[in-house]
Amino acid sequence: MTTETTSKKFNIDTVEHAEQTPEQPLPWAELGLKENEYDRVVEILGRRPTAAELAMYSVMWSEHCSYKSSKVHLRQFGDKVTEEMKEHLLVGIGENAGVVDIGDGWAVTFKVESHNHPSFVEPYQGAATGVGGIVRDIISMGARPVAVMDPLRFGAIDHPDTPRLVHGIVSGIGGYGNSLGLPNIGGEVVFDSVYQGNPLVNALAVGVLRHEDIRLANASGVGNKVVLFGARTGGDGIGGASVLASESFDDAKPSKRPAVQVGDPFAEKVLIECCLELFKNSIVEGIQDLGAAGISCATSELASNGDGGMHVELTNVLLRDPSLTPGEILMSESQERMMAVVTPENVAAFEAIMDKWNVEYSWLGEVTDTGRLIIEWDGEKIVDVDPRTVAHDGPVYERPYSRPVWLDGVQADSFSAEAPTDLRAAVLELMASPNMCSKDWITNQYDRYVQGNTALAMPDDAGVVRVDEETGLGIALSTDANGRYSYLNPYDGARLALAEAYRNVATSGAKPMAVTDCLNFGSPEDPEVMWQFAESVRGLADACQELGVPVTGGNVSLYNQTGGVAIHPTPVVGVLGVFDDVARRTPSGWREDGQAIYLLGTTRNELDGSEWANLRGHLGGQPPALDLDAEKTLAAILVNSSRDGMIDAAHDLSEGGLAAALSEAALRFGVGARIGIDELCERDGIDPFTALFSESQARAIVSVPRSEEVRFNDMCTARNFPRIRIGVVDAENDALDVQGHFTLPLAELKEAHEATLPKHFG
Amino acid sequence: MTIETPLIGHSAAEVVDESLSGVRVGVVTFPGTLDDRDALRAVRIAGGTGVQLWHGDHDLKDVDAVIIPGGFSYGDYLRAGAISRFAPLMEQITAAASGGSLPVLGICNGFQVLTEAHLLPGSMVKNNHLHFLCKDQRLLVENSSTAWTSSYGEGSEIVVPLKNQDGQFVADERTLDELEGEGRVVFRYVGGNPNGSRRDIAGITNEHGNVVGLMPHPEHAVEPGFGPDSSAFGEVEVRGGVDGLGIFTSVLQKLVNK
Amino acid sequence: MPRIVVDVMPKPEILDPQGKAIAGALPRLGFTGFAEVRQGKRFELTVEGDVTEEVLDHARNAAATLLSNPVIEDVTRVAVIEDAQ
Amino acid sequence: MPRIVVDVMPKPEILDPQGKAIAGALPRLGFTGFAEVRQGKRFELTVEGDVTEEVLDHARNAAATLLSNPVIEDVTRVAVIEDAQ
Ligand SMILES: Nc1ncnc2c1ncn2[C@@H]1O[C@H](COP(=O)(O)OP(=O)(O)O)[C@@H](O)[C@H]1O
Ligand SMILES: [Mg+2]
Repeated sequence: MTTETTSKKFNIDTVEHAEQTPEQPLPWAELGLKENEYDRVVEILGRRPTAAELAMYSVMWSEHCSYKSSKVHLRQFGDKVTEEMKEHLLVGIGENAGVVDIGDGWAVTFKVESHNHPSFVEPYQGAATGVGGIVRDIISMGARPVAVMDPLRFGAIDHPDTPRLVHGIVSGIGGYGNSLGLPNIGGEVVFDSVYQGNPLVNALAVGVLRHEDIRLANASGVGNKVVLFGARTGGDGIGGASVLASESFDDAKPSKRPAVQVGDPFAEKVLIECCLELFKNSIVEGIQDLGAAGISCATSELASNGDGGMHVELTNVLLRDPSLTPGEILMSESQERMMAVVTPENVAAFEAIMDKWNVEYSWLGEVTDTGRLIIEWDGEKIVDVDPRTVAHDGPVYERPYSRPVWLDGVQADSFSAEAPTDLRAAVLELMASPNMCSKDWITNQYDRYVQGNTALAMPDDAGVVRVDEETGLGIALSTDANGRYSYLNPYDGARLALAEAYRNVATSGAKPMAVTDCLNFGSPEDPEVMWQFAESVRGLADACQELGVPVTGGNVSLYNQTGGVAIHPTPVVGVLGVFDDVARRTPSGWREDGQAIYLLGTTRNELDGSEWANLRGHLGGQPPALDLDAEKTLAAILVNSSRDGMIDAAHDLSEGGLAAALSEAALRFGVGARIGIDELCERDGIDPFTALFSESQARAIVSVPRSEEVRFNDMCTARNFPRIRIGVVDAENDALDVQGHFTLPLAELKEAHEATLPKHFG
Repeated sequence: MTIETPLIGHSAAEVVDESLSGVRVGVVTFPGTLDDRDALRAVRIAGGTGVQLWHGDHDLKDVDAVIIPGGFSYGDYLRAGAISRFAPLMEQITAAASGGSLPVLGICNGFQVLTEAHLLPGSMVKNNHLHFLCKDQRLLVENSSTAWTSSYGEGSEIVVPLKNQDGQFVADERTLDELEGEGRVVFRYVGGNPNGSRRDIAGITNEHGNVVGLMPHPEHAVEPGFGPDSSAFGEVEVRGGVDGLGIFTSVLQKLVNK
Repeated sequence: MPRIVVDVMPKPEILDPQGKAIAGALPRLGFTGFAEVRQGKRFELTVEGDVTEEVLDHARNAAATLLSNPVIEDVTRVAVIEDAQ
Repeated sequence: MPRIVVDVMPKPEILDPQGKAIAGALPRLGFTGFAEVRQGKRFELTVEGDVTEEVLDHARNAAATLLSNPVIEDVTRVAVIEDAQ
């Protein structure tokens, strides 16, 4: 290799040099590009890329950044949106996060993202930086983050590697989120051996803003300044040895590149406050967080969403590791950084705010109208591209997909084990099982109080946060997924996930408004996985349309597989609901002696894919049937009865069916109940075991004050929705008494419910 | 100019005593402070006027009392409170508080800052179970003659949230004996020690009774609907516990009567 | 009783937020002259009885597995200190 | 560049929860022979230029005031390490 640039630290591969040396081999394969993708880069540029350009295209055209395998399917989320669904959407799919109008000039932005693989390698830091990344997405919309949630999936609870992951991931989520002052208001914990080598760490963040504060990631206004601020840039995320060999040091080897990223929650907390101060004083024109693909992503996205051009001097980037090459600086995924566009008049004000918060910044360049993203290294041009070709024109694949041949066999294999004779023991077993046990050991490691606006959190059905202290206007959020249902039927599984999150939000009393999702799947190169993915997206998009709630953003995580074995398809769905006043939120447990307990909905014999079948080691058949009209009616009943003060408690039925719902509602405040299920069995033509363990959808239990019973019944009748009085709250007897079948003292139930996690991880 | 989100300063929550609004209570914000808005809200609900103070300033803005709120100032890096105690504003606070005049309350991280600044004895180390723990905690108010506890009857109990990772109070035996002997243990954990704190101590005061530090968070138990599910004073609505309010009314009443 | 000391430091290429915060605080307190600060851990293992090769081996293995996280930290020293305290 | 190392250990009379947890874990992992474990901190301060008396003084003072809390910790060492890396 030629080394004529003796005065420089690196063999800078300039654009000029690239033009002169068309034959020079480049490590595109090592950087993850396919041959046809590399050829396309050459075609776009009309020459070979420089090392820095290659770095940019390779990271931006990766699966993670370009959504090349999923794009063709994700379009349905946009295509299947009606005008009516768009009514409350201020910003739709495509930006860092969607923004929803919740009234009174307030808006909410929320999104869920995955950090699965990094969390397997280094659980604490992987989970921590997952929270950090999603929170920066929320800030970059102009919002104050107000809460986080963490849907998690681990391998078998008794696998020797599980404690490492549980301890690391939970303390990472807590360590980062707690330090940011963001209440954790909910999530999920599921144990299943399919996630053994691929735990799922999804993180959701939600933020609040005034309509006029919405910020977008675009660089407009020729002559406006581009600034990078926050943490310094290190070798994070570049991974192992530098493959950009043509860029390596003249005389020495580059120092090592970290295998994992370490989060600095303190830096991020300061970044939040300092960005909010920038927004409040209208100091930034456009802003973008730095996540995957770092500066490559921020510059190319800002430029292509704005006036189309940007000029950057890369040596201005403040480095943590001075041995980084230009390409590495462009690829680095160092955390806690932001990029903003600032008018020349606001430069001084910007710097004053940075100084106040002691945040480092560097001016990198300015916005141009040339349509080109030009990056220089010490005055020499190392990148000269149309930013759109980097950010938006990545490859798009129509990957082949095919329905798995094994699916028919699995679907035909219905759960047929005999009903247990001892229902009391069965309920105890269920409530102590890894997926149904109390998650307190985990959620007690999260701050749910900070900010003073949390109206409901764990273990209630949805997290509820007040937005406006004057009016009580607020939001509810729930995330759900059932990998087993999706395995049995990915189309229905995705719809069921949406239905459950929707139902949870309505159970808390909020009106469901919008959706975010994180689609966790195996390898898209496996046609069977690709089929699961395609079916899930189709199902979710269809169900969103039917329920009238638009997808506002989300994330796709592929390649979650160990060897040839993929995880269950796991589309995690988050639903956002709105409250006119959070004071009327409905908790999931009853408290008043003598209130009537009603079961809403119809119970069928639906045990396939259920928690009970899972406990018996069975997975086959079809997931529970879904009736979205019934879900809508149920939601309307729950929201209206909350609004009109007809119910004091409501808990939806999902995994574990009525047995789980009754147990949880009793344990919520430690108040018992007398329940009778015989009439229900007769009405729905089922046996007591099915009544308790079936996972039929569109069901909930509510507790109704005596004075409201007539009104409540009238409302159900008017809506033609099945309900049945199944018992009364019994504050005298500290027991769940299912008459004629069993009595479970609450102390015993609580003990069984709460002991499981401490036993394995305490 | 846009409104700060979430909205602060306009809570619909009922104010306890309007006649206290003349009392100005400063709440210090360090980089990494988290519960400053919550402390300001608590002061407001109690009836006082909250004043935001910035750690880097040299001016106490004529406040009548100071709260150092919870959070992770400087990330709790090195030791909780270790870096914050050197803030310029801490000099003013130390000067005004050590003589016994300025009432100062340190909550959680604020308590840690006060011990690092030697305004209060002892220190906090990691919880004995090594985890962050968030729970509703029952406390015994053992000393109701401090600037911050006079609204409570001697020996009352309260329920307020506890949430921390480094909450285990430690001191040498002599200091502990001295604290006990002088009645300077203000709050003690009841119903089980959540973190291994020596002698179940949750909060202490200095010799003058003007400086109080405690690990649990009274500012999270001041507004119905957003507090703990229970109260030591009897049945409450869901999340209706407001047992922490007395801390804030104590200081306001004391100052207004001065 | 003899002690074995194990020093564990964050890998040089890994961000050390604590060290960074300390480095930021030092000059504010008038302590100048330092370019960088890194914060690691120091473990002192008190040995029951004599420091045999086996005990040292245990210490080395513990250092590599339990006391450090090889993804982000290096064990920089495992050594016996014999002191007269 | 020369470095100054500062070792800070929890005072013997203060319970060290992290050390205790490690001491409990060691035998479970088969690492036997240890009576006690204490976990302290090790700081490495990289010196800009030469290690003058003044810089060493700064390090000693920083160790006593910022890097340790005398109520619970002892500074057990402040020393220059010159390494050939
Ligand atoms: N990882 C987690 N983080 C925070 N909250 C959690 C987590 N896992 C479960 N929870 C909370 O525990 C409660 C019970 O969870 P789950 O049974 O999955 O609820 P549901 O069936 O209503 O969706 C919910 O409030 C949920 O938000
Ligand atoms: Mg639910």
